[in-house]
Amino acid sequence: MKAKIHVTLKNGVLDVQGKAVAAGLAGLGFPGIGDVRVGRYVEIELAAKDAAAAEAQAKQMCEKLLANTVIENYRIEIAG
Amino acid sequence: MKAKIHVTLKNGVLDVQGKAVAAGLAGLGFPGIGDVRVGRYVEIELAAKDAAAAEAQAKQMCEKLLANTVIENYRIEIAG
Amino acid sequence: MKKTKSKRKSWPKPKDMMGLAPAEYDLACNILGREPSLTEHGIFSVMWSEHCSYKSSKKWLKTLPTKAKWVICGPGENAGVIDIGEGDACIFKIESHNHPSYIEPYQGAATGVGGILRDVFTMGARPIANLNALRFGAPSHPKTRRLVSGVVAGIGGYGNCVGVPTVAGETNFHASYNGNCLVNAMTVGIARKNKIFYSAAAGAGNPVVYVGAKTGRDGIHGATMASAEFDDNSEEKRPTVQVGDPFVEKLLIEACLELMATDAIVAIQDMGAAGLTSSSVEMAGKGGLGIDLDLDNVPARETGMSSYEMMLSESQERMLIILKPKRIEVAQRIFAKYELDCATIGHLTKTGRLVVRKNGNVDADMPIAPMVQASPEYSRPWKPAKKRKPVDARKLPVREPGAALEKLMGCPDLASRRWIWEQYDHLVRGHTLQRPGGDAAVVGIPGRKKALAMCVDSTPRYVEADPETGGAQAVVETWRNLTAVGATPMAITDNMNFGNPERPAIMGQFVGAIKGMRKACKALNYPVVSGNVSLYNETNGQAILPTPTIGGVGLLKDATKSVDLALKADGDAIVLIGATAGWLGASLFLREVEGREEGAPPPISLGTEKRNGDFVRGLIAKGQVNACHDISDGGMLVALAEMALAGRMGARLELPRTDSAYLFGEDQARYIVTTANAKRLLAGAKTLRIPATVIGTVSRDGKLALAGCAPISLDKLRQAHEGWLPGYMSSKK
Amino acid sequence: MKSAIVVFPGSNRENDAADAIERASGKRPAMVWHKDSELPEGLDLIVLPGGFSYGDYLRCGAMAARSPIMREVIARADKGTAVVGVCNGFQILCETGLLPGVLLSNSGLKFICRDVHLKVANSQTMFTHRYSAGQVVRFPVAHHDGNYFADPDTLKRLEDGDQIAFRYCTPDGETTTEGNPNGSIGNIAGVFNATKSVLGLMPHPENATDPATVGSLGGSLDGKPMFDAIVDALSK
Ligand SMILES: Nc1ncnc2c1ncn2[C@@H]1O[C@H](COP(=O)(O)OP(=O)(O)O)[C@@H](O)[C@H]1O
Ligand SMILES: [Mg+2]
Repeated sequence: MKAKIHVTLKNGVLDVQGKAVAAGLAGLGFPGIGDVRVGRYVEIELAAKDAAAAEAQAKQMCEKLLANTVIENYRIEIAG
Repeated sequence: MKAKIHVTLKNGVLDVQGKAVAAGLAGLGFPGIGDVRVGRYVEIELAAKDAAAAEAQAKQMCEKLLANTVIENYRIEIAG
Repeated sequence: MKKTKSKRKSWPKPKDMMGLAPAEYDLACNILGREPSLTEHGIFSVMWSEHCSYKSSKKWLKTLPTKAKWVICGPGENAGVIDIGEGDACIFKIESHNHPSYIEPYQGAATGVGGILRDVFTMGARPIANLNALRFGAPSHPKTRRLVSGVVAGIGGYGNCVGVPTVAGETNFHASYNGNCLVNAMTVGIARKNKIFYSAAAGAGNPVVYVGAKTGRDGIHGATMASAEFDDNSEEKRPTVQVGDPFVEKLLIEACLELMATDAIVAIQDMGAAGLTSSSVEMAGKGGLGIDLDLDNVPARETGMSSYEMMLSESQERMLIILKPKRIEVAQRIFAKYELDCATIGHLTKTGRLVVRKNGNVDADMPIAPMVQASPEYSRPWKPAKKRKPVDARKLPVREPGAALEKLMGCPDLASRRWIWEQYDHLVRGHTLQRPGGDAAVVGIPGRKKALAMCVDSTPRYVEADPETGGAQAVVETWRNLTAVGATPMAITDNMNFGNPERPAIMGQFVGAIKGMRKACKALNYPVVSGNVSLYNETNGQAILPTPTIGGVGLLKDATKSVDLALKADGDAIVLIGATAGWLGASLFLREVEGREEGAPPPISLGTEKRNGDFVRGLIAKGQVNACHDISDGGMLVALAEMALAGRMGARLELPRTDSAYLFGEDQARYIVTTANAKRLLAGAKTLRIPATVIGTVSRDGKLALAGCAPISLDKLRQAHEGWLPGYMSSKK
Repeated sequence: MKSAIVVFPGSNRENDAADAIERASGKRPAMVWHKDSELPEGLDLIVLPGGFSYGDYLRCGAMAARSPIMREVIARADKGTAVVGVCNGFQILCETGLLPGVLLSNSGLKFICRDVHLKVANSQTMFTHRYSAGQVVRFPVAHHDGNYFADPDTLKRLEDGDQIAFRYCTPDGETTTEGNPNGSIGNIAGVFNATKSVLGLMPHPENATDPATVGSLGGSLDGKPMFDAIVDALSK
């Protein structure tokens, strides 16, 4: 079972990387660049027996390590 | 229009972060952790007129800045 | 080798030759008495690659002086070792990672740092400092900015994480590097003299132990890539890029040093270029033994790797150790502590053969000595460079000194490198006594009064103009930079970066540079203890400027007796030491201000160098000078401006001449010092017949005042000097 | 004073910290490897040193913060044992929640190593009582992720509780953008916990304690009063 996890900054937290990427893209001549947000994407192979168990485990992983919930949100998808 | 971009390491390229995260999760007592891969997730607001134009633009952005195509792959989704 | 009938039955297709020349393939067949298996063919091809075999350069490298009373180990081991007193040794080496850095600047540069660190700690040293010498294409070239930013980030990313300070370096720009940047990395370490580890295997039956990171399919054929010329398609050769893990390297350093403190190790060698192949062949070869490897026991990161891939993989952060058989548990305990792999993958034999087994098959079985001995050594034809005429300075237009100085101080080759060194942790470990920005970095040794000084230098435009003079000058410049901080120069490591040696003109540059280096090393009693050669630095037939990078190491017996270049006390006399004729050939002034790259480089008199340098070092040791700076790129006025900017002090100058040749000429063997007692200094110089002239006094006003010229504002000079690199890096095109 | 330095895989300024403590107290701290899940008894001071614990992969300090030894550190801190986290140690303290806020990437997205100026914001603590209020000191920084961030409520709490230790400033003591090397909110370079027994800071006072490193190209001794203050406060 595979968990696909997106970790993104909460609204209101300065996204230093996003800002730099936006500036970089504008500098390369791309027109009309709006907001840019940069986050992490983590894929984990899990030995869970079903999707629900996998999801529960992935949630714990996010809470305990993968996300800093003071500033970050996370979103989990489970793929067969 | 919004481009959602996943940038991940090519197969076979050593994923130092993924390795460290796998060890960290195992250390926290999570059982049965398999392969872990860590990548970047980028969301960009674009002023493109349609999905095809947005995709073309996002592709160029990946090639020129967002991905290091020597060692990374990228995947683009366009959302209204 | 005796001529025998060829054992070759057929030719592989050219694309399958893996870089072996037809004659070399023939030789391989004869050594084996049959055609090689795929794995054997791969092993021959990397062992005989330019990178591993030094086939074009060996003949000439042998002519370099490598001995002195204080040399413990010269070239031939992983790094050079010198005696620095009190039972301490200094171990150091430089290495190139040019081609990988051009293809993937961040990882290429990072793994370059990782590789040179391993060369040094493999011998038992605790790395205490890193240096780097960088050459990039013209600033206006579309690739340059990304290369600079990637390479600098990679060097910092690796060195900062492993906790070794990056304390000095040099950086140049020139169009000849447009298609071929140079990244040379140097590491300096310290060890106890009686605890140095070598690579020669001993004791048939002893276990061969693999430690460190797992093996993946990284950089297969990296060693042959490093010996191949580039063409426009080389960015296609992507899978050979290796990724470094400085975190694992840090653990590997600690684990190896901990193991070295026990008595478990017989021999140890890092897995560098050509990975498991070169480490096992070299260790067994040096010990006159054979080695049996069972690749099923190699810790692998990927599944289904073949023997060929495992033997050629250049995965990073791995070492090969011959252990005493009863000490395997000691190693296992230490590597487990650091969560690193530690696996017995074979043993030494008396057969003299390399045997590689996997899945119950023997994939290679080849005699080591014949392979090593028959490794080709070419005597490549070479053509001396055409002599250039000196430049007649009298025919140059008259220039306003202030404007010319401002232009020079802000030109790409002289502008401040602060943007670079601030991305390097140059302070970690807490013993950086002189930071980047001076002539040489000074790094203290824990618990000792003494310190080491270190620097890297080369002036490729001189080498191009006259290889022999340029080769000598590169050696001499490091010697001068070490001297300028008060250190006694001890020994050098060299990194020979050149174009395609199969072209006689390029080979002529190489030969000339070596000849010059040899003379300089001999005259200064300043031997070569380690080095590295990088050839085929060409793209589409366009070679780089010949670049023999020299890394110098010097000793300060008393670290408190060092000076830096900053002007300090109001009223101090400024003294120019050495003779100034006004040599503008191949100078930076000529290139940057007059737009001309021509002329013979300044001649070198090794006797004068030694005399002047020894004199200056003596002054520093006796505490007679407050600041010292050698004169190099840009000449006297540039050196003085650098001293003024560093000290935030001005100067009132009274010069015998104010023409460009006098102010910006690059005559060698010169220093500027400041002193509170000029009389004593001049008298001392006079007895030794060393030219010394008071050229002005240090002042508090923020300018350089030259009699008869408009005053030069330090603020303006600082803007030009500090502004160029950050400005260039942040601009979009 | 009995002190210990916790060494994580990837720590690299543990000896720098030990040297500074030894210079101030005459006694070398114990080095505790992260896998030793116990700290020595009777500790007065625990130091989390600079470096790249676990490679700084994922987020700086995240994995070290969750290692077993940190449970011990938190327990001791809760009982009032003094804790200092420098650079990576500060990041770890924030990740554990012993200190509020987080450290994001430097606004320039580059590693920065150079001397910076700091204004002492609270000189009434065991760590800072050898400085005067508003004093400007010079320490080096060496980090890639030192951009301090906290939400407005937390910031207010920090201000109201005198929990800000140091702020980045210009050589003249102006806490402006010009004096801010990494984009930290409010120019914050270091903070205390509510009881002032835990200090975290990005700059390296330990690298500003050795006279041999002071010269025209940089270096300072301004970190020494901090270690003297700690020894003062904790010596029985
Ligand atoms: N790539 C680099 N990394 C670190 N320091 C560098 C680098 N390039 C230049 N420097 C530093 O900048 C200063 C000036 O360099 P350089 O002009 O080559 O000195 P010199 O003329 O004395 O050889 C030196 O202190 C040198 O160590
Ligand atoms: Mg110099």
